[in-house]
Amino acid sequence: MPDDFEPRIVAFFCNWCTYLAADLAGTSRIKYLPNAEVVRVMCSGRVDVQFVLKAFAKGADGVLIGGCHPGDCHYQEGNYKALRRYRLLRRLLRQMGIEDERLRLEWISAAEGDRVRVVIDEMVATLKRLGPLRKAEEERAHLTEVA
Amino acid sequence: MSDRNGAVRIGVYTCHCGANIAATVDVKALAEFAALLPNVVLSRDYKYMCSSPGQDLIRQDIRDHQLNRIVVASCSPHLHEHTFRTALKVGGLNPFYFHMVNIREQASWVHENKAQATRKAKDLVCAAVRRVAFHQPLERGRVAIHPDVLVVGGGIAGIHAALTLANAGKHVFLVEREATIGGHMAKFDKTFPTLDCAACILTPKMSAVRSHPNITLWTYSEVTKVDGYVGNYKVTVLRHPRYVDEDLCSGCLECLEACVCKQAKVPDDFNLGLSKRKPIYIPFPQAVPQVPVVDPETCIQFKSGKCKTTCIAACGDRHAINLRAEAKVEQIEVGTAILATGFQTFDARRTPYYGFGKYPNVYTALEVERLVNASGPTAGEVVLRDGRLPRTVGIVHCVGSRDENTHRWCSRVCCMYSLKLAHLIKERTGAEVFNFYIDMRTPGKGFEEFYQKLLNERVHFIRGRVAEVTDWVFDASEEGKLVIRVEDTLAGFVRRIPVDMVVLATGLEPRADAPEVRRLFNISCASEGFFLERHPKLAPVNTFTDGIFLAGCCQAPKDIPDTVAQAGAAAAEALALIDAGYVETEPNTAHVMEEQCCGCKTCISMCPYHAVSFIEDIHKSRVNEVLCKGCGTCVAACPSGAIRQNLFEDDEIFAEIEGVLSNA
Amino acid sequence: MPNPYGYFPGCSLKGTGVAYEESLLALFQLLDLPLAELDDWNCCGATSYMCIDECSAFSLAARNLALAHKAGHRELLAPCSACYLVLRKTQDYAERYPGIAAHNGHLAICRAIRVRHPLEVLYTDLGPERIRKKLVRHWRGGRVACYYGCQMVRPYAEADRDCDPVRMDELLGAVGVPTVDYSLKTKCCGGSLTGTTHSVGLQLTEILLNEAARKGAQAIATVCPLCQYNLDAYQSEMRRASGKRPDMPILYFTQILGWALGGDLASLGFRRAISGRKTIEQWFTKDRVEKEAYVR
Amino acid sequence: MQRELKLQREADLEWARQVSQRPGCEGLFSCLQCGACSGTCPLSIYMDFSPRRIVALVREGFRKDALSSKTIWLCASCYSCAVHCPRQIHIADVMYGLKREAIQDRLYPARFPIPVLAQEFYKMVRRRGRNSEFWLVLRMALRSNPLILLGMVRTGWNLARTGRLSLRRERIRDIASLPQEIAPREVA
Repeated sequence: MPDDFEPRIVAFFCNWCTYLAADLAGTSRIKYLPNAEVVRVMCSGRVDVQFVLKAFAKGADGVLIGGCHPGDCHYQEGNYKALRRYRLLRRLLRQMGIEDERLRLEWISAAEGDRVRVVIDEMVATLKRLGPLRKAEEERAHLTEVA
Repeated sequence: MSDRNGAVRIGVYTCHCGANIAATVDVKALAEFAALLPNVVLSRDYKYMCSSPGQDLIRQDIRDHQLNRIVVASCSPHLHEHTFRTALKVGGLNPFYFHMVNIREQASWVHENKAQATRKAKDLVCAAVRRVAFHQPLERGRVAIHPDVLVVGGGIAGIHAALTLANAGKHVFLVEREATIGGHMAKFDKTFPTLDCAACILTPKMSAVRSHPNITLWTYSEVTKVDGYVGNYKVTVLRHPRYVDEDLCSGCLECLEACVCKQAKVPDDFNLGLSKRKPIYIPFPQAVPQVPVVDPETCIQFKSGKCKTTCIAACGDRHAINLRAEAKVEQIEVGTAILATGFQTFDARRTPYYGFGKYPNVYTALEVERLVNASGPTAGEVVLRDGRLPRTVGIVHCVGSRDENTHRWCSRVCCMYSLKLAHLIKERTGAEVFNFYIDMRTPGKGFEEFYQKLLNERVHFIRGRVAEVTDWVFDASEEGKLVIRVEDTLAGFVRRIPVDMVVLATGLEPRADAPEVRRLFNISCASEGFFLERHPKLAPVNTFTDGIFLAGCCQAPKDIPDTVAQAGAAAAEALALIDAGYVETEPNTAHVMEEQCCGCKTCISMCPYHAVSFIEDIHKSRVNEVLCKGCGTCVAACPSGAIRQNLFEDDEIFAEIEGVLSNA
Repeated sequence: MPNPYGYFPGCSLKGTGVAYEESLLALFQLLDLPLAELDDWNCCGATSYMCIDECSAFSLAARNLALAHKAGHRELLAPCSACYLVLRKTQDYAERYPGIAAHNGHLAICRAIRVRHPLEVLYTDLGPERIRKKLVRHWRGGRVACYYGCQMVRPYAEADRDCDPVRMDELLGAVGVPTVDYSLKTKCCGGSLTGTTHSVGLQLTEILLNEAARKGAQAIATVCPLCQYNLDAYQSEMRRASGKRPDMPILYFTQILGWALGGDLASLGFRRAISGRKTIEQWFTKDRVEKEAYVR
Repeated sequence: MQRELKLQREADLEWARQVSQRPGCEGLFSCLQCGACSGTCPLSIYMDFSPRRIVALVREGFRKDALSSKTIWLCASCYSCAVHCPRQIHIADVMYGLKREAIQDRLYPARFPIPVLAQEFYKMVRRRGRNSEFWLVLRMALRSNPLILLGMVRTGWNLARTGRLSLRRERIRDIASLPQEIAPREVA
């Protein structure tokens, strides 16, 4: 694949842990790759299956979901719901021929600024290895209608 | 969308944040890019959007250009979303016609390549512009604030916060885990730098707590459950039995005399095991409440059931002692809570090369605080465990501080308390005292002067991190001593200094139970484990959970003056909420589109707050928006897409996704 | 028969440290822990090599690990503390600095091998209790100071706690050997300095000997050929320098254990000692086997 | 009177940066100058610069002073410093790096046996795959200061009579598989 391939990642970060971790990364001036762009949701439990499919349909090479650590959810158990949904999603995506690594769920607490760097940089590396989600148009179209 | 609320006219504002953003993101290019996006009628860049001129700009443009949507690309919404929403409101626009783009924490500060950072910023702005077009006008709800306050922790922080609130006429529940309030400060003899007696300034406050009509004091108790939300917390407190009734006991302490155990045999926790107590005891003479505790672990009656229970006899017709007492569970309702759960000191066993636990004459600073304390195990005499008077003493700074192998942070108080102990030890024993420090840190009113005072008292200050404390001798001059090996980094050679007593200035660390407390109150911890404040500078006593405030060392190590100041601040924050009478809630709640609801009940199980209920007669779900906290889990779960969440509508988020992928 | 540990003697155990090899082999035989010496092993790369060319020092170590891998060993025994450290450091660096691994094919595979020190093997794979059960000879000697030296317990090691190791004390304790509390147990013996800057090396070892004696030890037990050599070889010289100095046997912990478990005296290399030969005579050569000893 | 005055032009900050990139030396610039390394080092008391001062010299870029010091050669790499350093700097590795450079630039003290030993050891192991203690010491002595042999006679005899002095010149079979001679260099 071309070396200049820059993966695009849509990151759904929960407002209370992972989004704050990203803020902390900022205030600590931690440098990471610019390939991930954050959509803020109140809780990882809000991340709808459609959001993920939409992201892939619209050209994302990877989707990252960030929530609070198990037991730490600001809404008690939203992150568990997210986990359940994530497992189901993976199976679904596999059937669509989308590799597991393209969807990632991470628990990142408000204190773990550097974890944001690690996760995003890792994911970019993985996606560079996998290459662009070069789904034929009809595949994307298929995704779109599912979404 | 436009048919719903007139033509969409968006104003986009790009903030330079001085150089914070402008240095890494090409703000001009960004503003020009934004100007060309659909529905954008105006795009500006400005040095400081959060400044009042910046906010005026928005208000003015709303009027001049009939803007009905605002996007500000600046810092994190956690910092200024509220600021800008207010600006919209003042400008006559519904505050929720607003979206904020975080191009500082998520672009300029975390990327180095200007082109890439700018590209990313463009995507984010594009996303916001698409999103904001779908925004609906929303109204904030209001919830009343219950005027009572919960204060957790009865150290100086909790005590001060409780008294401040109580004096302001609010009712306070003060919950303390130990049998007495007072916390660590009660263990100290003198306080730096003024050397005024800790007891003299603390004990009056302690008894004031006890006698204050507005304070319910529950010692030997812990919070086990917290439900509800700001203004309306339901708290469960477990009160362990102390086997002596606080209301009936007069504090005569005759039961202690009467106890069949004539000798005190149990290591006394309050004195860190430096003295012994009986199975029935009072932590220390000035304890509040002045009520003994029975320790079931060591009380004969509990172990064998065959005790003469002379204590009960001694108590006579007061009948205060009840060895069959059981734990009580209290349910209270409060509007706000202040966490003042404090700290614990570093366990010196984790630095074995200093010999704590191996050599009896190696002490922790807290142990020495008890030794120098007039009401301590030695009545203020600084003597070694074998009764000898130390002739040379070495104080080792930074034990468990500033060390990647233990704790990275500076514990802030060790330098000063080491100076204090050095002074007191020299005063009491006339010993030669050596301080071994990496850097002397004396920032505080009168601190530096105190340091000077000690220099003039000819206390030794040796700059170097002690490598080891051992008992091996180099020659006869070191026989029977502990030897401190250190590089005197200023004199420039390695020294061996034989001493009789080693004092380890152990640092402050988060309490072992901090994680449980954190979960209980639904707040976060910073990386080192202390409770996380909402903002290090602008909201140092607030947490990310409304109505929960922090005071004292549970937030970070600090000395007594700072702790008291912070406790006052926390009390003031609580008062502000209480006196406002209500708090405005975010309108990001969920609601069911009844016509689309198929009544599958999926959502019911999703909600941890039982906010979603099933209306049998219409066979549809309904969300109680007062109970709903707005996580959106039910929305994501609804198979028929019948539930929607304000501010996080599907179409809003879809638009945002398309935006970030628009490949600007 | 359990499958054998790979055995990497290192240069010293073939020379000045031969008693270590003898006693180690004897001891492991007594415990039915088979050892298989690596075929055509090479120098571990040790300290001195590291000074010239770090990269090929790592390659040297890696070659040995590769040999062990080829021979099908999962674990490699390195009795010499220096070898033990270098082998483990090599693995550690290969892990943390891909740059290093990139320079050398061996390094990629060598992480699979677990490099172990005999002390740690005896302590974790058998443990004091099981060794106590195999006890044959009652200890009739004096008190012993356990000297761990530096490199066995330092950053890359898993052999014991880095500041206050205890495993040798516990193993010797298990066979009834009284040990003394020895604060210098991990102070460096000076390594090769006795050969290069002699006076410095001598002073270091002298301190170690004096403190052991002051704590009432009549012998020192070691885990490393270089430590043993430094402490053993120069006592007479020290005696000459400053009249009085203990003539103290410096033993390998494997010799003591081997003796206690009934090993054949000739096979334990006692005659290789330079200092304290009289004491060794008294302690070890009287061969009164007491089978019933301690067996419970 | 010797003037002691350091001019900033003598400082090679780029070199300091390079050193801090070597494996184990990452923390170099985070050093607190607390002296834990020197305090715990059994040899610091013989060194011309304590390990702490070596770190100070390195990060301020005083290359020549650091490389020509006796300190780096006295380091017996016991790693006590690495264990005690509150910044987890592997000072022993810093020393190794400096030793290598000192040898490249011939900057070590003349006829100082330790670097000589290192070089002889290196040669021997490269050629034969193993080191033979007797021959190593012999070569080291001849190349640095033959007189020290006299002091060793007695020890030698002691070793010989206890069968611990082998005159065999060890050699492995598969010499080819050894790392070939490489110009001393770092691994980035």
